[in-house]
Amino acid sequence: MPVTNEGFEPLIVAFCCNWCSYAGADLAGVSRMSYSSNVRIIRVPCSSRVNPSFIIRAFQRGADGVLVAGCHPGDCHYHSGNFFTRRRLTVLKQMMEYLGIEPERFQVRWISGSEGAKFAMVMNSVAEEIKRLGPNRKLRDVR
Amino acid sequence: MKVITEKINYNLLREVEEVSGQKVSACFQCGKCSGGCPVVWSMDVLPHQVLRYAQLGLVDELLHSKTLWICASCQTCDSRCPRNVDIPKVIEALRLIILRNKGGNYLHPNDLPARVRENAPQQGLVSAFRKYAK
Amino acid sequence: MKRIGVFICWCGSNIAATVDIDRVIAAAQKMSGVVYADQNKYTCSEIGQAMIKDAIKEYRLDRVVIGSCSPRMHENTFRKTVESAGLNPYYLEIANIREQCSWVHKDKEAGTAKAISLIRTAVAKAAMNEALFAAEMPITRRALVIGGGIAGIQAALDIADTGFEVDLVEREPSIGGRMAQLDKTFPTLDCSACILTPKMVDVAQHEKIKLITYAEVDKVEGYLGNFTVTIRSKARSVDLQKCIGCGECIAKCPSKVASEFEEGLVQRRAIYTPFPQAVPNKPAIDRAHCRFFTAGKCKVCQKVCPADAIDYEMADRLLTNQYGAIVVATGFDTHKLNNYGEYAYGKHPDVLTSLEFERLLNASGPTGGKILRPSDGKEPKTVAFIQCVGSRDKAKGNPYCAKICCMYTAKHAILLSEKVPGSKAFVFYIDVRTAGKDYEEFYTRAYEECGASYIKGNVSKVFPDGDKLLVRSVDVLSGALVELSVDMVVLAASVDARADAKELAQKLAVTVNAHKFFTEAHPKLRPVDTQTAGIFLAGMCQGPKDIPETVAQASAAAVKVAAIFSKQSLLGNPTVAEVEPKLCSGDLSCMAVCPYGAISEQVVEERRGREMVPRKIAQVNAALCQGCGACTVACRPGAINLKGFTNQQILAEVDAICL
Amino acid sequence: MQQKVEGYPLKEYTTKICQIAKEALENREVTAIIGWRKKDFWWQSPVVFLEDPADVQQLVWDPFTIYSPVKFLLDWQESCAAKVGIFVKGCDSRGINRLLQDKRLERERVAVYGVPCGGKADAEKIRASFPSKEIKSVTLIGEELVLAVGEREERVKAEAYLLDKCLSCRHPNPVVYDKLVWEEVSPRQYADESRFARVQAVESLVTEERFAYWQRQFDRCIRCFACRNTCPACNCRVCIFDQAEPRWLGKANDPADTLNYHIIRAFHVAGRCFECGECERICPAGVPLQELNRKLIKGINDAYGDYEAGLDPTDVPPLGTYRGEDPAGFDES
Repeated sequence: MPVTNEGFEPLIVAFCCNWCSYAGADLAGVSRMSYSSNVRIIRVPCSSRVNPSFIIRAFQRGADGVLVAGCHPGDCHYHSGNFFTRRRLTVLKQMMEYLGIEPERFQVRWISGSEGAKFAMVMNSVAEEIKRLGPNRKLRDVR
Repeated sequence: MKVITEKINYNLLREVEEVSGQKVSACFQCGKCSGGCPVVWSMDVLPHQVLRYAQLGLVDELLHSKTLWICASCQTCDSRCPRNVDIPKVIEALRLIILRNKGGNYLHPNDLPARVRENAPQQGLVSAFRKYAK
Repeated sequence: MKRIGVFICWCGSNIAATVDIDRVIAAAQKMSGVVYADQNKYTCSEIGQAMIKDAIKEYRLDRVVIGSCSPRMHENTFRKTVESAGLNPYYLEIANIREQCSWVHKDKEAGTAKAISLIRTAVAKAAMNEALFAAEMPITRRALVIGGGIAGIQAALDIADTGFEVDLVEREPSIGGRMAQLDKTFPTLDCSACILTPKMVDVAQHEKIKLITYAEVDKVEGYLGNFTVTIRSKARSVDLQKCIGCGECIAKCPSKVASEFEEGLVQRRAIYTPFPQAVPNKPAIDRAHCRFFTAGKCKVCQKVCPADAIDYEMADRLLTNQYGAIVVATGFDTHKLNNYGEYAYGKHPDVLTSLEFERLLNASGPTGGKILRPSDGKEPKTVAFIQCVGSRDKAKGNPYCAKICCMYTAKHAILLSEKVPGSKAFVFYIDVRTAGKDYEEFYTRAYEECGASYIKGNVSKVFPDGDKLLVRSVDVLSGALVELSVDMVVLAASVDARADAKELAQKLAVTVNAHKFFTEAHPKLRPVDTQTAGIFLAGMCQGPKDIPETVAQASAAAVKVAAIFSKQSLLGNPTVAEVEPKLCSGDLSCMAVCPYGAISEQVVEERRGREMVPRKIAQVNAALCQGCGACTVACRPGAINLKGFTNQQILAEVDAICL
Repeated sequence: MQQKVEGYPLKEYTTKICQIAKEALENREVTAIIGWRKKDFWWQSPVVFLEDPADVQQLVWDPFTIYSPVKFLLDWQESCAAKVGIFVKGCDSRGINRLLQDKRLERERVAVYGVPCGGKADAEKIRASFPSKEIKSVTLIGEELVLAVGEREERVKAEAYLLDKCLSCRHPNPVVYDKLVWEEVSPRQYADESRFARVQAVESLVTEERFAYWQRQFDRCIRCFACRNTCPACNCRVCIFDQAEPRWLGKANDPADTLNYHIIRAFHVAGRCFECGECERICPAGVPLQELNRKLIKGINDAYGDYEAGLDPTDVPPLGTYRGEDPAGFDES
């Protein structure tokens, strides 16, 4: 499928847990791996800190995509945080898709502190998918 | 070229070391000798390979090589060897072994006066052996 | 209104090359609350820090935003800077415009726009930063060392020698580990047992060390200074208090099973001590192989025991103890050679692993230290040593170098030449790596003095050939094909992380790498720490290393532990959860998700009309809370908030990003 | 299977309820009773709160005693320390468990009178068949609905006039009570089959159709919060939607804010909703909220094992726990 929406630059908010995914982002930087500049990272201590309200708010304020990234299951710095994340965000994601939001808009991924390359790859693929979808109109504030 | 148990000639290594007075087993094949050899272009077995064959006891490969007779004993290699192996002396020893194996040497080292034996350059000695070995 | 100062770091050209600093400054100056914005070539330098301090005083700044490298890099540096200028360190906010901006984007326009956005986000958050104060926590001055090999032994002794209590937990019935299995050690050819066993005895006799053998770690809770660890003391079936270690039971035991310590070369009894110098030198019953436990009849050991020490009823006991710090020294497994059919291991008795060969060399081993072929008991005259079996092999084994094989193989070649006169060692190698003090000399000794023939070229196949073994390879240096008939083949099997390393890592909440070796906090600067404060690493469990390195790391870990214990108290993490009583409904959803048991119920008095009424709500123990924030999402009314990452702050960040 | 009514007409049920309430008040077992009473119109039987034994005659049990009385317990508990008696249907009783599990109710401060319930009538369905203004009364006798319409008496099969939520009710009998008012009834046939039927219908649409469908629904929402107010699972002391700082939800009538409200409300009851359906029934705009709640229940059941909220106040709701091997609804690579 060709990339449509030529010229559209999406805004992607990425909530990254401090211990894995944020470190992975740093590693991508240290390794000079280039990825889409459309991504803005918010550092949270753990993916389990990400309240669904934050995600919805980002969409309301104009984010075209939201990514939550945490440690791989079993690797959580806080033992169990990402296990709760997995359940919560699975429920949220199912609900959003049920309400007619494209699955690509809101994504959850596990990226460890040593996966700099994966971080860059995920950012690029998310940016690419969002670009293909076009701007978020469904969840965005009218005002 | 193949190394098989029956073919390995442990005596060759011992003989070369004995004749040359050099520790052939010390060579770890860095290649510096071959890299700097001014006549390497005309050799069929490179200087470092000479040492390797000697280590492995590959007698035939070694004794039939042209290299032994091309080496000019300029000593570029041994002046640079990190393992302190005097390669010209090793090649020299190999030449000696070949000549000895041909047999019929009329000149025995013991025939030479002791003074000459100690001080004469090996090149000179080899020349003498060749000369009198015909 | 807050008075925010923004400082943009060039980081030399690291940031300045991709981000137009002047434009960022200009944009920052227009941001709400920003009263000052400036730049510096190296903000982390003394000059850079002084500039921040001066600006804080001159412009009466009360919040500081620094656009620089990752907060994981310099957050602490700058917090101290801000603190020394009289502000609370948590008034600082860092925008990561290096790792997450200038280094990953090439386009200056996009990089600058993103940097401005990141600064705006940090400014929005900083405006909501509150002063935070760390709680003081007591320290339990007792260390736990997991694993009783040389790493654990050294760490335990060093900690104990500083005067602190240590518990040393070992899975096997005796401490000693891998080093006890070795004959000699490179590069000095010291007898392994001669240098190890005195240390084992020291451990047993040290008044500050409590040895817990035949035990495993079951559960780990808590945090730096206050770990609660449950240790499963496995049923030994022998009462250590009563046993006098006479060995009568071992001699009479009718059940035999392959000895783990002897690498399966001989059999041991079901009641056994792993090796003669075991500490404690008292046996354990291997219930899986004991005739009484498997068939219900026997009890010979009980009958012959003069001390009435055999206890078939003994059950696993769970010991729960408090520790202030933990050293993990769980060692390694040797690589299983299932994938290497070409080497005929397991098919021909004279194809051995290096550790098996080590046992043949060992005077207390199955052959009394004589090198004899398992097949016919004859002395091998020619031995082929094959290097990198399972190492440096992406396809079938481990991609990494096992690090110790080159050196122990040189040792084996030397010992072979000493023990079997006229013998010949052929070492098939890919590279010989001898980085270490006196290592290269040791290696040259093997081929110069001991006649070992080093052949660069890995063996492609070993063919059993009568009572000989045909080894086929190539000498890549000469290009000659090699086909040798030898009497014995020794395989330098790679080293693996312990099979259950990941399970232990999860219990400890530390991480492992792709090969299940424990991950250090920083590969260069914190090679002994883990990411979890208070848990340290020693020895092979962190990655392949030799004995000197293992001992050095163990001592380093001990110093780290002692450094913690030498403090009066520990400062906690101030970014902890906090309950707003007015909002709390008291349903304690938060409590269910807290991994630290940091949340409990409390009763507060609330005014209702004219009377005070009690009400149950949640409360957070700041010393226990580690600040993950899982509770904040479980709490529907948002009554529990995480300091430093409050709902307000994160929503402000979201709003600022999307502006 | 048909529910048992064992002969006594509706009036006798009411009598039974009055009698229990009267005894409890007179014996001072409780200081107040929460039940239902008849209001001005035939379709109104709202919750009533009585303290005087003389008033118990107001209590009623008829096809319209739908309203959940559970949430009133919160107000009661906050304002007075005495014990209260409450009549609960099957659905309401799970609300009691909801409050117990959320530690919002002390069990010993409430006497629960369980009322097995064969389903309540849907006034809309009745109005569609009979002129509303002429209806004087509606009663249930056996499986028949008996309507006094004008001067006539109409008898119709009750099932056709019951609320949808009652037709898919899996627990018509109270799951927690101190006293069962009369014998238990059998659950309705097809209750299980119809449970997720509407969810599946929406699921079968493609993404854009689903969005359009829900936009149509949410467009009507006036954000009166009735769904939240009636829901026993929405029992926070201070709802996040009512907080000014941080402002979790915008006050303006923005479709995005409406969507925000519905997503977060549904998320907050995920794993906790016990399917009483009051949110949807009470909604003045007719937003099919149960389709959303049940979608989450279905998703949780599929991913994390069957779980029904409000049956056991001592268990842990699915979002308050985990298993290491849980599946995820996203790419875990």
